[in-house]
Amino acid sequence: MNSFLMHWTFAIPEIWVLTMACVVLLADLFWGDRLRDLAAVLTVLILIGAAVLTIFEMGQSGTTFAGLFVLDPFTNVSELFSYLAVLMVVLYSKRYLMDRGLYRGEVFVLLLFALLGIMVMVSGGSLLSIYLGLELLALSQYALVALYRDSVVATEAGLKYFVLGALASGLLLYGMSLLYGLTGTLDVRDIAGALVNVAASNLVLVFAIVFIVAGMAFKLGAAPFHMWLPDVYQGAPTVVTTFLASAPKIGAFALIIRLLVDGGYGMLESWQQIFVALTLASLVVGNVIAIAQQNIKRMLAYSTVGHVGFMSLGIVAGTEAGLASAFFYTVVYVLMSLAGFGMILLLSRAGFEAERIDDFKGLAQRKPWYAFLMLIVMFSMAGVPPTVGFYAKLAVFQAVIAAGYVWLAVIGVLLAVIGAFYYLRVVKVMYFDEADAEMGIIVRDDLASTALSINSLALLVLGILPGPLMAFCFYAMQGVI
Amino acid sequence: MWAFDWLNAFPPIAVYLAIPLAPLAGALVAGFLGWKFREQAHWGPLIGVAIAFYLSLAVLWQVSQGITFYDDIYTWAILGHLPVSIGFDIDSLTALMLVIVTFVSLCVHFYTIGYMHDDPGYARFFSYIALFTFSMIMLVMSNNFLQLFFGWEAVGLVSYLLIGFWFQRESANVAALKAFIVNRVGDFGFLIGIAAIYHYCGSLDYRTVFAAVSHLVGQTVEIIPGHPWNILTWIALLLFIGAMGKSAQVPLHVWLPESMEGPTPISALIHAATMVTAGIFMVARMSPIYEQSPTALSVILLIGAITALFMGLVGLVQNDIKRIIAYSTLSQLGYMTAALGASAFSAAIFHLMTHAFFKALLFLAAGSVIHAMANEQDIRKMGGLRKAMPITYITFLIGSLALSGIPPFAGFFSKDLIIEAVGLSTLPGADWAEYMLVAGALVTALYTFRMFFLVFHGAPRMDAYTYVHLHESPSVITIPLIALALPAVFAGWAYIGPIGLGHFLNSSLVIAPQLNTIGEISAHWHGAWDFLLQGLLVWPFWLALLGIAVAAYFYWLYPGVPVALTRILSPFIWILESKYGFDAFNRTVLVRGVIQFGRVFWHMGDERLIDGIMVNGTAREIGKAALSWRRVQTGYIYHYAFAMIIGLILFMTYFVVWKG
Amino acid sequence: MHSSLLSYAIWVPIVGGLLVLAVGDRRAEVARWLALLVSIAAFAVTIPLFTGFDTHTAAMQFSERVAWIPSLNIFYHLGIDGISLWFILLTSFLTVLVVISSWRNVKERVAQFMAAFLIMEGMMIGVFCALDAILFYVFWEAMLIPMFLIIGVWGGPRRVYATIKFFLYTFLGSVLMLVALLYLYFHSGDSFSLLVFQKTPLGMAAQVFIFIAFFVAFAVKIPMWPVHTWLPDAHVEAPTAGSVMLAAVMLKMGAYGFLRLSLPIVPDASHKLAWLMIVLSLIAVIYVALVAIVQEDMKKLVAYSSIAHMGFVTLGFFVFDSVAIEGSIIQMLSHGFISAAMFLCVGVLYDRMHTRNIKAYGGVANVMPIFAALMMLFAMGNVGLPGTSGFVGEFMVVLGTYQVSPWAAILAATGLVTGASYTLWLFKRVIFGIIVHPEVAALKDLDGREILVLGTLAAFTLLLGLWPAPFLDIVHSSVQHLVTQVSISKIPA
Amino acid sequence: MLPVTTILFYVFSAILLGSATLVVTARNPVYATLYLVLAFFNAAALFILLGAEFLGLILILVYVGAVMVLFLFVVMMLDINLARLKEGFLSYLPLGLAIAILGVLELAVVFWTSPLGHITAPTAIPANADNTRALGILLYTQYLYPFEIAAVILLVAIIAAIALTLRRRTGAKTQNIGAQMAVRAKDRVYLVDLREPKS
Amino acid sequence: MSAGQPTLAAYLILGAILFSIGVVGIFLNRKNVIILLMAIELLLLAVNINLVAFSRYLGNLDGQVFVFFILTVAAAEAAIGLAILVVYFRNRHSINVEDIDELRG
Repeated sequence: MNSFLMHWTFAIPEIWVLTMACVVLLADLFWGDRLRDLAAVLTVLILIGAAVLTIFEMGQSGTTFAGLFVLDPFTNVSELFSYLAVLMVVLYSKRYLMDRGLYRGEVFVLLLFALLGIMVMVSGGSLLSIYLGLELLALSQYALVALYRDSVVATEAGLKYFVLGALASGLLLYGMSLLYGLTGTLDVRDIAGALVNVAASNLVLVFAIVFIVAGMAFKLGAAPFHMWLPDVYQGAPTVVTTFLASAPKIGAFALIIRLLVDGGYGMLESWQQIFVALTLASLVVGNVIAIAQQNIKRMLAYSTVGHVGFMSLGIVAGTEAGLASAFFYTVVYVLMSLAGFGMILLLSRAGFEAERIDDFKGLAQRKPWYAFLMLIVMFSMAGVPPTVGFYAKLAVFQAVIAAGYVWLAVIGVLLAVIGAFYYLRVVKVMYFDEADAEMGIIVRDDLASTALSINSLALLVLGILPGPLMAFCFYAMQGVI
Repeated sequence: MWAFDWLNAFPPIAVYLAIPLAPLAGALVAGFLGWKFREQAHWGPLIGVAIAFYLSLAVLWQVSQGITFYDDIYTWAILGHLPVSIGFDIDSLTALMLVIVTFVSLCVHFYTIGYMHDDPGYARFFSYIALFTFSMIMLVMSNNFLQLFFGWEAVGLVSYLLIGFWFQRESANVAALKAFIVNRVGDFGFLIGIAAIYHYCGSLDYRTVFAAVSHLVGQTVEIIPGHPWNILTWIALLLFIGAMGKSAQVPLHVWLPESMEGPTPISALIHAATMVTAGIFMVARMSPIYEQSPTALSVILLIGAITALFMGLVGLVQNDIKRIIAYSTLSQLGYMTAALGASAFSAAIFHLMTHAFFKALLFLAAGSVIHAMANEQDIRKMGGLRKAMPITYITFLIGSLALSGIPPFAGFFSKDLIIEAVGLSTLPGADWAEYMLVAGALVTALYTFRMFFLVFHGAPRMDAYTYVHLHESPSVITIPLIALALPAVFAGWAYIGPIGLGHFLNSSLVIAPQLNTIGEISAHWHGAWDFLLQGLLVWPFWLALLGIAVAAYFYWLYPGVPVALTRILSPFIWILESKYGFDAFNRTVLVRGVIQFGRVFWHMGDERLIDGIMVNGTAREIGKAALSWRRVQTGYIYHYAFAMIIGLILFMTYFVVWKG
Repeated sequence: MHSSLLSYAIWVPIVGGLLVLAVGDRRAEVARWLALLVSIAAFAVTIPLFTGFDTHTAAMQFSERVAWIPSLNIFYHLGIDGISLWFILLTSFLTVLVVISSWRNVKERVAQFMAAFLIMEGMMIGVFCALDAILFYVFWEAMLIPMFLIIGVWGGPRRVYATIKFFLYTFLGSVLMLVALLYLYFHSGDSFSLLVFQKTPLGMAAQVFIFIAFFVAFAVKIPMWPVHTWLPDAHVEAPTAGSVMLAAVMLKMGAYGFLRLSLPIVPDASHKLAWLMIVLSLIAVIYVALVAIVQEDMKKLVAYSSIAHMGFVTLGFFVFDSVAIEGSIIQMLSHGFISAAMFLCVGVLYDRMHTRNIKAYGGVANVMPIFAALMMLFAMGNVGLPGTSGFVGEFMVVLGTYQVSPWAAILAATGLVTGASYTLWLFKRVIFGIIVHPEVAALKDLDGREILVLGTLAAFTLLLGLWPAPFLDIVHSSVQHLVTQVSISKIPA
Repeated sequence: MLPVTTILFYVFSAILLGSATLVVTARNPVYATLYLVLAFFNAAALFILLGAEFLGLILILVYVGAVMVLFLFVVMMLDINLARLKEGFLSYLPLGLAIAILGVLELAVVFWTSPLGHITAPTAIPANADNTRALGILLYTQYLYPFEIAAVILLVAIIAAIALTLRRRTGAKTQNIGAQMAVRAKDRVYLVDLREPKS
Repeated sequence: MSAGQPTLAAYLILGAILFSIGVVGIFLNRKNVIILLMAIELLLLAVNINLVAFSRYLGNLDGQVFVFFILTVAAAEAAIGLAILVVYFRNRHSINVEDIDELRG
């Protein structure tokens, strides 16, 4: 009896976040008007608490809730990075949200629920829990994007995101249904077991993989399933964009680990090929179209597509090292985009979004420190050492070359060069151009700017000493295959 | 000898080292301190060169006593496995060259004190010529090819600096540039030659190389596939290209006439007496190599003869006093080269020596004239200077007679010896060479005395102011003239035996028995007097006399005749005045060609092709792609959805095709 | 005690540079002095490398090896041999000069400027002593950032184009090298050690692939024809100090890469493709020299002349002869002095006249005799006159090349003529002649600081030319070792 | 003779597909909603044919009863300009249909040829089987965890819907009952002397 | 009861066609966003038919449980979707699909 509740303690971080999210909801309802910072402060505390709880359970592994919940190093590590990402978003958000009248409890509650969705995804042991986690995340994201409801672009972004996201989860679900039909189970590990008896050439199974990967590709933002991404990144309030570009990528990566690796590793050959195509398309589309952008959020969105392409290189490799490098890439990407969008947040103010690239003109003269930070971020994104972005690329290239895809690596590096151009353009605008006289950039040195400094400098410090972070990510992937 | 005995107290190496270092020290003193003590700037170089001269005499004496030297001073570097040193090879050839160089140099130094006294670059000038003396000494004392090349290039540098000494003058700058670059063309061959020597002999040391040469005899190399060349011919010709550049042989002679843009002492020292003879010296020094290659000798012989005759012809139509002497230098260098080709190395060196004296004399005398004429160099505007400048007149006459090969002046002995040797040569083309050299004797006398008569005789053609101010030069100028006039008179008579016939020099030379023209002359040698008398019976002497007579007739007695003659001979004169078109060819084809190629490479290659199409073109295409691809992102949901579905269906179709 | 000298050499300038950065642009004078102090300290820590160097071994000296990124088996592995030593010294030495030479003529963002140079110095030294492929690559790439900023921030009017071109060009080159390094990793038993790479057997196809990847990286950096067009642009727009470092050190990295990576790691491919390298080198020597002749911008001319000189360097490598390779190394060292000096000379004029157009000058010797004399020396070095450092390398390369191919030697030796042409023609037009432009008449001769900088370089130019033995002694063993390595086939039987 | 269930299957399927087609082609969204309701009814019937009575009923109760009504609310609340909506989509039709048909064909062929597709005999359902009960047991034991998550999802939906749509318009006039109750006469009326003041 | 059922393939093909209709509805509909939302419902319905059919033919209730959750999620999704739609309509006074193109390029 009750065997499904054995080891329920594995889920304590999830339970904590869920409970506390409700607490925030209520607390904000009662005291939100008087204590303006209440929700934000509580959120920070919750995240710290969750981190502590997660750290406590590190080293354990196993399943609970009848296999719907999996605890392994990947769960722990991904959750920790997700907390970190949300924490940074919260730290950056205050000024921006206040200027736009969005500094309300719902934002933080929705962020926490989205985080919960990510946690459910990364710990999902069954198609069902993965799907529900995904939807929890997605629904929270839709709401967050559209939350700035007086903004035409934000609501438009929300609408697009919603419709296409629903289509994508439809595809994913369709694939899941086929997978279920072929194996008769929803449990990922059982599916892996059952697949042994199904020929890898079974086209139904291949189609299942195709549909599932298509759904994933949407969440990741891989071309040609990426088209929502620039619009949504640009349209969403920058705080939400910052969030979209960070923690959910870890969730999306978890989809790959849980569905394709834990479940569908027997179908490696098939999904590898799909990912080759996705990688190529993403690299080309992301890196090339970004050149033509004037809006920095949109440019970073395309750059995200490009980054997804690079990250997928590790997935294409399909080996443990490859997945680990892809995970490392994801984590690094999260750190970089947090810093990048964080900078936009920091520079924007009421009535000024700081989202045109030209808004950064002459930053090096006005605020050399922030220009320097942005410089680090840009070079890191471009993958130039000694920033951590380089090691991310290094790791995935290493993996993909090990897997024998030298040609793919060559294409990858060439597109990295093209990509470097638009990052350089930002640096150019900051350092080489004169500031427009009337556009004063105001930066307040507060908690957010300190956090941003730490965030950006971390890219440099981790670039000089990338060992521990990489080891941590590799640890997460131990025995995943 | 008593005067040198005290030197025995020092190790020989110290003495040898002091020879180059004394002028170098002088150069440094003048260079670094000269700007402060301008009036005294000449002392350092003068003393330095004087010491060098004195020590050179000592060395010559020692060598004549059989004391030679061959050793390294310091290891310059070990190139891979190849040690290369700076070292000295002191033998008769070196010793003789040292004396010639330091003697002329000393005279020129002395002369310069007066000649350049008012020039703002006084100290700089002294520094340069002392530096030149140092370089030239290093060149002749060298015991290996690297050091030879060092000196070779260093004298070129100083030559460049001195031709362009008056750097405000555009023509001087152009001339300097031209001199350097043309010399570089020669050096280019020289360098390849050195590389070839290293390749085949494995060393750059003279003795090792000469020892290795015997193993190379008869071996061939295919530089152009299918055409086996004798290795030694190949090497010899490469080295000779260097000599052609430095010694101004056709077609690399073009720089020498223009080098007259430099101050006159330089023309005397560098562009007549010493530097330009470096090529002659080098070939003589390399006689062990050249003697193994009759083909190379043949080429040298012909080039020398061509230079001797045709450059002399150009001298006929020149009007600039220095240029006439310059063309005469070219011509005389041609004689020396021809002598080398005829294996008459000692004769070449002998002519080198006599030429050094009388040509330096002529230049310095010309300088004296120019000085008196307030820097006028056009002989058409001179005339009748004899009375105003007696010493200059006499010395100039001596120089002219020596140059024309009139006995018993020095030039007669050396030139006749050369013509005789060439006549004895059995190499292909030797007969043609002989005809040209003999004809050259007439031409030489003609242009020399044309100049002589136009300058010193006839009616004065200068403006009145200049005429009134004509004067003899001061003694700092005339003393060197006299000092040089003496050997110009006596050196031929005195030294044809030891030097011209190689009795003294033979220890430094290698001559193949079948090519030994000088040996043949030596066999019938009955002393200088006999040689002189023999000389009166052959063509060259009479031709020279004829030349002098014609010159006197045309330019002294009946100055109207040449004007009429010019009209008749105008096509011929046009060819001579355009100097056979070498300059025009260089200017329009080579220089313009190089610049055109440079422009095409730059604008078409670099800018359009590489930058325009490849680099910026790629960037532009990517940019265009970005602009057009972004239009795919229409903003319409249905397009986005469509893209997703297309992707999905493509994947499905791919797998259906691939697996089905 | 020698154990961490190399680390000091790398990190002293970098940390010092950060300190200078921290001083801030507002306290420019403090920043200048601190930068000078740091650069001298950084130079000082490299001197023991020279004094303690053992010339009798080709093994790596002063080695350091610490695990750096264990997940990818990457080590912080440093060490130098005779080939690297000179470049380290050159770098640290020139940085001092660069700091001094920029003392007054950089007025904006002084701290950032100085810091950029110091940080770049550390990275460049890092390249020369890294023995781990990834460490090498990291320094190699990281260096682009300060240079990018130096050209972009303190550069001329077209600096943006120039600096982005510079960055992307070199970046494009290096990424392929990264692929090759990663490929090697999997064929060398999961190691990134360059020393292990050198022992890894490789098939011909793989070698050719790796060679081409390396080639692109190094050829761009050197730069070789036809990937050279970034260099004139970069030089023209860069501030003087930037040009100096670019020409004197950064170009050497490409050449160093050939020596450290291409030749020993893929010897068979090097042999197989040597003809191509020789052809490209000769094109650099001939074609680029012709282009240099017709330049009207002084800096551009010197830049093209750099390319032509580097053509000798690459030519020397690919004849696989110890004389030629040593010659190439000496040529690089010499080019380090001479091109630095030439750019400084152009900078001296530019500081006074604010134009680099040759036509704007003429007759400078009348008003700046000391400058004219020094520049004459450097011009002669550039021409390759014996007695200056420029001669030694060219001479050795021609000597070595002739061993392999007389024709290559002949074509290379045309550099003697063309080099003289463009250098002396430039000199004639700028320095000689009468003063045509009144601005020239107002020029002031060198001040003490400039004389110090140029004089030091002049001393080295002469020293290396008159007595190259001590310079060559350092490299013999290492070059011998290299020649042996490159002569042994690595194709598995 | 076809079995009854097969006939029913085809009938319901045909209506389902027909109404689904009408949903996406209808010009008037109200009609579309109603066709969707019809489609759901048929789907529910098919569920019941497959022995999933509980789901069939839920589909009708929850979907038709709640979700579709919500749709209708929104459709009618929004002032949609029908005239503009009449513009057709015919120009894109051929390509779109071709793609769709290709996809369907691929799927159909694969299903048809797959061994999976030939399971003609479903496993027997025990006579006393209670679909609802069985589902219930599963939901509250094995699927407790997703059940909770689903609850959270609904909570998010509530929060989101409210946060997005609930707005207190600044210009809106609403009753403030407390204020009405607390009002006094003098707050309502006060007398103003309108006569011209005599200066 | 067990006899005479249509084959599983028939259900799957039904699901496939229904799914395609949903998809076509999304990318062919140029006019009305609400219809897009309905097309999404069709997609989910297709998946549900698949799952129920599998569940029945495999004799395994997991599929039906999944359907249960999908219905729940779909309801929540519809709520949020309609909410966003309403918000958007308030801003733009249109739900014409072709008007939703503020963000592009």
